Amino acid sequence: MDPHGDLTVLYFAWLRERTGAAEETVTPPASVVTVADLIAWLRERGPRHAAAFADAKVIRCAVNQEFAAPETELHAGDEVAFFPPVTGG
Amino acid sequence: MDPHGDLTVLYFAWLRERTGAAEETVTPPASVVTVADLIAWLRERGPRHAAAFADAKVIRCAVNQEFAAPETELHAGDEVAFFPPVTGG
Amino acid sequence: MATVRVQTEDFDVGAEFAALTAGRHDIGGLGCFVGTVRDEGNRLSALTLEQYPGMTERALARVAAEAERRFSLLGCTVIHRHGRLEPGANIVLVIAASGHRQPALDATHFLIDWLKTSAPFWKKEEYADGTAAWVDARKADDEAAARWQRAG
Amino acid sequence: MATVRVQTEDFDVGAEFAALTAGRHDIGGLGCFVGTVRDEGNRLSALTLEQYPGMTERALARVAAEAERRFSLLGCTVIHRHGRLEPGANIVLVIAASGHRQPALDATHFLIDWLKTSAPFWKKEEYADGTAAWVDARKADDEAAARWQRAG
Repeated sequence: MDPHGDLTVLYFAWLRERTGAAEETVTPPASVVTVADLIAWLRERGPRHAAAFADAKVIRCAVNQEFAAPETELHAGDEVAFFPPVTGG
Repeated sequence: MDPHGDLTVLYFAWLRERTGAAEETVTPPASVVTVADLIAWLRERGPRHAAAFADAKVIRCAVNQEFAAPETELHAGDEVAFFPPVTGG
Repeated sequence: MATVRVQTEDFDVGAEFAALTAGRHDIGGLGCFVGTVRDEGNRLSALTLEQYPGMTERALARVAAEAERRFSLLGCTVIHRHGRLEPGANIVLVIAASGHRQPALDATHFLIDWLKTSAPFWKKEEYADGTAAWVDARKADDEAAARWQRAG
Repeated sequence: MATVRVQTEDFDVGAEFAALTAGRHDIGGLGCFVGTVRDEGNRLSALTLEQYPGMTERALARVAAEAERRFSLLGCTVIHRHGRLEPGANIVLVIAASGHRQPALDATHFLIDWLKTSAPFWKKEEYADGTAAWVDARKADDEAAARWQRAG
């Protein structure tokens, strides 16, 4: 990713409660290319983020409001959202 | 059937239109035992009844407001209804 | 205990939902079907539904009770109009209430299939050209209802 | 063109039926589902639904359009509430209008299965004893939605 690019990261449900943030703007290093890379990097931000992302299997992601996979590539300016499996209806 | 027993006969939809009657009270002979017997006897009442019962396959029957079969036995005082296949909903 | 009515007057879908759910906290899902008088290309001027007074309401009450038992419903409403109805008018309303969505949807399907094939009503169509004809029972409706007999 | 809304306010089932059918004579059947907050044995004090502003409404609009296309609907309404809801409150409304009953019922089933499994909402339950917990996604719901992918 562009080493000077910002990402807007959103958290919903218990990910919001565990990280303590509904939204944050982050500037990851160029080595962060995919959603999986971003998760690995966010885990290092502190114990709350580490706890929030402890079980990656139960975390879903959307990039620019579309459901995304761990392999989805990120670009500067993207809105990246993390949340548990949905429970609507 | 009791040779002095009356039956109330009801007609619905095009059976009502063809017979020209919504309801009639009839006193069939003792030889009329079942619904099928009654249909055969009613056919002889005149050309309108003959026309109404011309195609017995498309005629349904209820006895005392329960769906009935050609073999269903009749008793004095029964309410016997004839109608085409239903089209509700 | 199901609510069943055969009437000439229109029904109010919102009021029937409200009546079925009032004060209840055990319902999780309500399935519903509303049948209306459909006109294709201004062909139809009206539909007249004839009922069998007495038998029709009894038959509806019996199948509503069967649906409540079979799908463990928490409540059920079946209202069927008769008389002369113009295009766009409501004909029939089914609501089935359950703790979860699947029984509510299944019961709704079961009830409307039954109404189409077994409820004592007869439909006569009046056309824009002044003619009229009784509607034939549809084989497809019989087959849809037969599915429930096999499944039962 | 489907009507889709994500809102905190309650919805009026009767008004939504009226809006969908107003002036139309081509509709023969309307399928409907209403989901409500269910409480078993006074255990629950409230349910809070969190949405993803923007994404949620877009996702709902997309699936409503897909249902309209897939089932050749004549119209479709999807309303989903968010925020804090007490037992008995309405959560979600689906209405699907068609010329005939089968597509209307199928589309209703399709839409509520999708909403249960794929709509960006998260439910938190508050209990009478003062505790609270996020609701886990249910495997049964995923399987119900998967049926539509196989059928597609």
